[in-house]
Amino acid sequence: MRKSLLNFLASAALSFGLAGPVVAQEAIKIGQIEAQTGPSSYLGFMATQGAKLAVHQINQAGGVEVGGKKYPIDLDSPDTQGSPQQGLIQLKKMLEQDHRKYILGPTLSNVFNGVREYTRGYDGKLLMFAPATAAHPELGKPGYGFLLRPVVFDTAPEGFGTYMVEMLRSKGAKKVAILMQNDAFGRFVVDIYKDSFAKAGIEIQTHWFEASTKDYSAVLARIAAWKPDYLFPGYTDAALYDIVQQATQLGLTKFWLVRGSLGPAIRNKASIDEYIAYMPKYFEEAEKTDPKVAKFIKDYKDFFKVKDFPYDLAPLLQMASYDHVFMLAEAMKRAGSINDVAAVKKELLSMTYDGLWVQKFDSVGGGIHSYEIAEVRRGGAIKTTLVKPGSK
Amino acid sequence: MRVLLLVLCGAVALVPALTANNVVLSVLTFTFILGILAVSFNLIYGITGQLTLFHAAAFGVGAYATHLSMAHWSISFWLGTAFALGCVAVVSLLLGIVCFRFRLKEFYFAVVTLAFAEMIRLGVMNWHSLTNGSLGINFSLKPSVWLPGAGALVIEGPVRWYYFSLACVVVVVLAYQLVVNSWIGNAFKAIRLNEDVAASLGLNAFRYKLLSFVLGSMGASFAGGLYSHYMGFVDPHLLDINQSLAILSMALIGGTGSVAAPVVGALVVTALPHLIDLNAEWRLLIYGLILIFTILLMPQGIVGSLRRLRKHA
Amino acid sequence: MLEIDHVTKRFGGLVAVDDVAFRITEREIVGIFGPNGSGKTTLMNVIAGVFPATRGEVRWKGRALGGLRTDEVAACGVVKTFQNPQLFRELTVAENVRVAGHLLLKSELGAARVRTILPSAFRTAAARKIDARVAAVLEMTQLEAQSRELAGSLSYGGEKMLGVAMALMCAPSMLLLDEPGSGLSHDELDRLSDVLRRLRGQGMTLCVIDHRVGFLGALADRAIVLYHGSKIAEGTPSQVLSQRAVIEAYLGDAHVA
Amino acid sequence: MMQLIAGQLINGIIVGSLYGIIALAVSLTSGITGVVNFALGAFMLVGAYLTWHLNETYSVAFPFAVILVMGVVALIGLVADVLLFRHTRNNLINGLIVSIGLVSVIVALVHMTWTSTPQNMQPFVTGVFTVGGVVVPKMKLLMGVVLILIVSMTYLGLTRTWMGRAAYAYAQNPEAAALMGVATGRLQVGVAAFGAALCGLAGSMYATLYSLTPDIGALYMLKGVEGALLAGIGSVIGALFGGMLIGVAEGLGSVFLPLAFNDAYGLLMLVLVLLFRPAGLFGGR
Repeated sequence: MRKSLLNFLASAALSFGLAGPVVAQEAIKIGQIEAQTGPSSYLGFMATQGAKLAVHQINQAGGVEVGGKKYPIDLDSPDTQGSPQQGLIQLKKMLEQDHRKYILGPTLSNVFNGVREYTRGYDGKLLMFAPATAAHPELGKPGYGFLLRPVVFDTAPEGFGTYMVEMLRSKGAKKVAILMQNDAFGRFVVDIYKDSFAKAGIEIQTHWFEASTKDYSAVLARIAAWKPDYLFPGYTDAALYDIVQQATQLGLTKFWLVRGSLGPAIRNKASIDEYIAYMPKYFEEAEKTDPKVAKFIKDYKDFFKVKDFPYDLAPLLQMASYDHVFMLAEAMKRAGSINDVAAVKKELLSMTYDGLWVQKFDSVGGGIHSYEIAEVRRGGAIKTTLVKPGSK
Repeated sequence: MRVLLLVLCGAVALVPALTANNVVLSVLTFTFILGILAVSFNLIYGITGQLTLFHAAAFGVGAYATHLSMAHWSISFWLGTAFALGCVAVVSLLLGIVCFRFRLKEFYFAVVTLAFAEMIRLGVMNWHSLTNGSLGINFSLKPSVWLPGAGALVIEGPVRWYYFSLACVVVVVLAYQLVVNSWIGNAFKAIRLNEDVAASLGLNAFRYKLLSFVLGSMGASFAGGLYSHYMGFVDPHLLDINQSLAILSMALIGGTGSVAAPVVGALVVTALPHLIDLNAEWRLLIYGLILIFTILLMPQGIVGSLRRLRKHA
Repeated sequence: MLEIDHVTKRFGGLVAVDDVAFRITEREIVGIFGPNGSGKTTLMNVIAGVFPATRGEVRWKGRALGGLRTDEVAACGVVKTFQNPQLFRELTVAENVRVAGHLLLKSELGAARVRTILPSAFRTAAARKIDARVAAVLEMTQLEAQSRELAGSLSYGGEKMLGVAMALMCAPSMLLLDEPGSGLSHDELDRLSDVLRRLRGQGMTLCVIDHRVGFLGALADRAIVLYHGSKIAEGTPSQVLSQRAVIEAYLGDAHVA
Repeated sequence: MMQLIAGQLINGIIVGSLYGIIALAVSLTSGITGVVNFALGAFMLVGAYLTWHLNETYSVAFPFAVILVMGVVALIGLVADVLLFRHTRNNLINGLIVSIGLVSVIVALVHMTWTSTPQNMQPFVTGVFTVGGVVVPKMKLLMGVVLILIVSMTYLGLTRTWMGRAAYAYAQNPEAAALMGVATGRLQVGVAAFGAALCGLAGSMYATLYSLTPDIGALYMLKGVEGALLAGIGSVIGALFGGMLIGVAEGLGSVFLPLAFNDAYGLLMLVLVLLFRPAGLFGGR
């Protein structure tokens, strides 16, 4: 026992010492803490893919030119498996051992909550692009200067939420039934939206479900009996496929949601009446019209050697981590430094990046970006409305 | 042997001096805290032979009770811990009485404890006003200890946490060791090995199973308090079924034969994900293979097998 | 001292013990005989509280044992061994006996035994007591030689002897032995009867069952014969063996005794 | 309200039959190999993904896909048993851990092959029956019928054929069966494969109703275990019934109580049953 323990300690220390890809001196070190396996890991999974592709492309082009010198990007993206403990240890490794200053993620609120206590110690020495909803309330708070939240679609007042609710009201909705997954994200969404609904004078009824739920017919039957104008289901695609299919069987045919792909609507296009979804980008359409998007899709297929592009999930803004890498590189160019976190942050907050999405940040680091609202009708006809940053 | 032991103690005590690497320190700190969890589980499973899947719940309830009592009544970590121990003791006592009165054994006992654990988890998930549900609670309260000379010392920063958790696991292991070496431990072993004989020798199996279950669960509660304060965060994931399975694999990988062995298992389970630097799927695959081969090739766990080697050598 | 008051035990339709009554007084060795399936073991299990009697009751020093669990009965001082020995096979012989010291410690120290958990003079004293007792029991059962071996590795006879040793460790005032002699070799039998004799010498009350009178004939003060669950004879072994019913019950097997 | 209850009664029974078929697999395998094999859930997962894959990519008609899948999964189950579970016979805990290890291996492979992107199969039969305000999707009804058929066939098989009787006898009382000279070794492997096949079927059925993610296995495994214990290990029809009871408990539970506690309703009933009938509702032993 003793021997093994010693060996283990030794090997552990060793591997921790040498872990991480060995890269040329003076690389731009970016870390990414996302869940790539486990429940609701598909968000983090897409995020890591976006980042990997961006880094690949930049390094292909010889790296980022800052102050006349070209730096390759070194990206480390381990799998938190959605566990705060693992996220915390991985982040410590990134910050203290590999001296990474730029962190993408986490998307999962529980992981963010697990690491926030630790990261606060790194205020000013770190930039963290955390899409986690739990990060939102902290934006601009003292001690959270390191925090940027590139994705704000779920936060009604600042984001487009008000717009969405307003639109719902204009459609004459009086009663909305919320069927939301009982986890951190779901809780935030409901807390945020119930106020906006109240303001808009819309009556709501909320039901929670465990992530593991597959059969919703009981609760859907109860909801149907209440006769709501719209069903507001959330939020993972897995849940949405089941909810939409089972809801339409019970005569609930109008849906309105703030996260989720169009897949469920298309799958059930014969039985839905209306399916309004927030869409960072409707790729199927954009592929035809926007060469940038077409190129992205092609590159994605080539790089990951897949036949078909995940149209369902790509729209979830997670894919924007692709943009964030380029945006970060751009900011470094402007700041003329890869290590001066403060300067880089200043540039980030002042610039507008026109990538797959038009992106910028508000004064406290909350993201502002273009998005589309897609309305799917029975039969599958899709109408999308592009909303540019600031335009309200 | 003695020499090796001393070397080990020295090494463990000196780690912070040898490496300032916070990653190693936090992996070991987690190891010690989870070690307490695994050791306490092993008292119930490995020593007394009752496969409880309630342990994650005890862990989580301990974490919540410690923090909530500290936050609401602004009491010290140690008072909070005492309160949590009380809560978990009561809960596990009731559950134990039900299970053992109705003579639930082996898999049935496992499933019933699992069922109660799941119900408690759902309770925590949905009692928003108290636990803040799935959002969990963030806090920056830290335990503090009184040291002769140094006075009251707040536990913060990698090194202090390292030594603090180390001290805790040592104390817990020693405490359990005392119990296991006493007549009580004999009773536990007797129940595991052959309950009928134990009864025929005038040993009240019900009472001792209950005692073991409560003592073990209290250990889990303590671990929960430590864990949550090290993270500065509690959330319902602590009570997850997978947590119980992780504890079980810690105990088995380390070895269920002795009191302290599960700590080794805790080290393996905690460090492994950070040692194998592979992409997610591969790591999941390898974790599975390791579990399988530990069981098939060394059923007594790492420690047990090494003991064996030494005997035969 | 121990009264079997018209005990009947039914398993569904089968009547295993049928209205059996007798009493055992202090310091005597009673042998209960009967061919296989005559209800001896069942009767013993009823006494030991493994399962309750269907009718009648068992009284120990005037106190009814009905409804008590095995461990409670044992705590009263009535300890039984198993027909085919049940041991802690993974422990050594000595450990087996030490574990059996549980009751002794309880009766000797009561609540104070909690103090033996923490290392202290008190603890060492108590430990010494137990060790002494273990040594004595091993000596008496002639197991000292194997005390360090695993219980699982003992010969059948050795296992049976260990069973007796463990029962003795409980410092019972009455010992119920279930076929201690069956399957033993000749010298093992001698060893056993020697042990039993010494126990009697120490004034222990013994109730021994065996399917034939065998070596007990010389030992027992009184013999009781069961046949198909009911008592067909009682008296000194020699008297009993001469009774016609008994001889028939054994179908001529009796002359073996 | 009456409609709601009636609807959930029916729905619960059908959803429960899905639990029931897994419960049957659990019951048989654990009855005969003495190990509760959590990998059965993973086999179901594989079954579900395979069905979807065959149907979506190679457009294999659903009924054929089901048969194909059952075959493949049975093979997997057989291999797993020969390689792993043969070494953990009648060692509950070791078997449990090995199966948990196997689960993460299989889940990892599923991740590699199909990624974590949620998938949803084109329903085989669409539309619903509406009887007196009670709505039942046709596909669900079909599934219920198929599963009940399979279980009854299993029952007949187990009570009529020689191999079956041996297996049945063994599940009821291993010692006796062993004495009767049942070829234990071959029997155990056979049953392991059969149990896997049942889970493959369950997977196929699941795929037509619900969305696919790599983490469904564990969930349904748990329901299966609940069902099996509720019925009592070794009872065939009982297992189905046990699964249905769980399904109904959940269905009715979330009619009157919050859906958030859905999983608790089945567990609660299981606990109550186990306390007062430790051998389960139909358990002989």
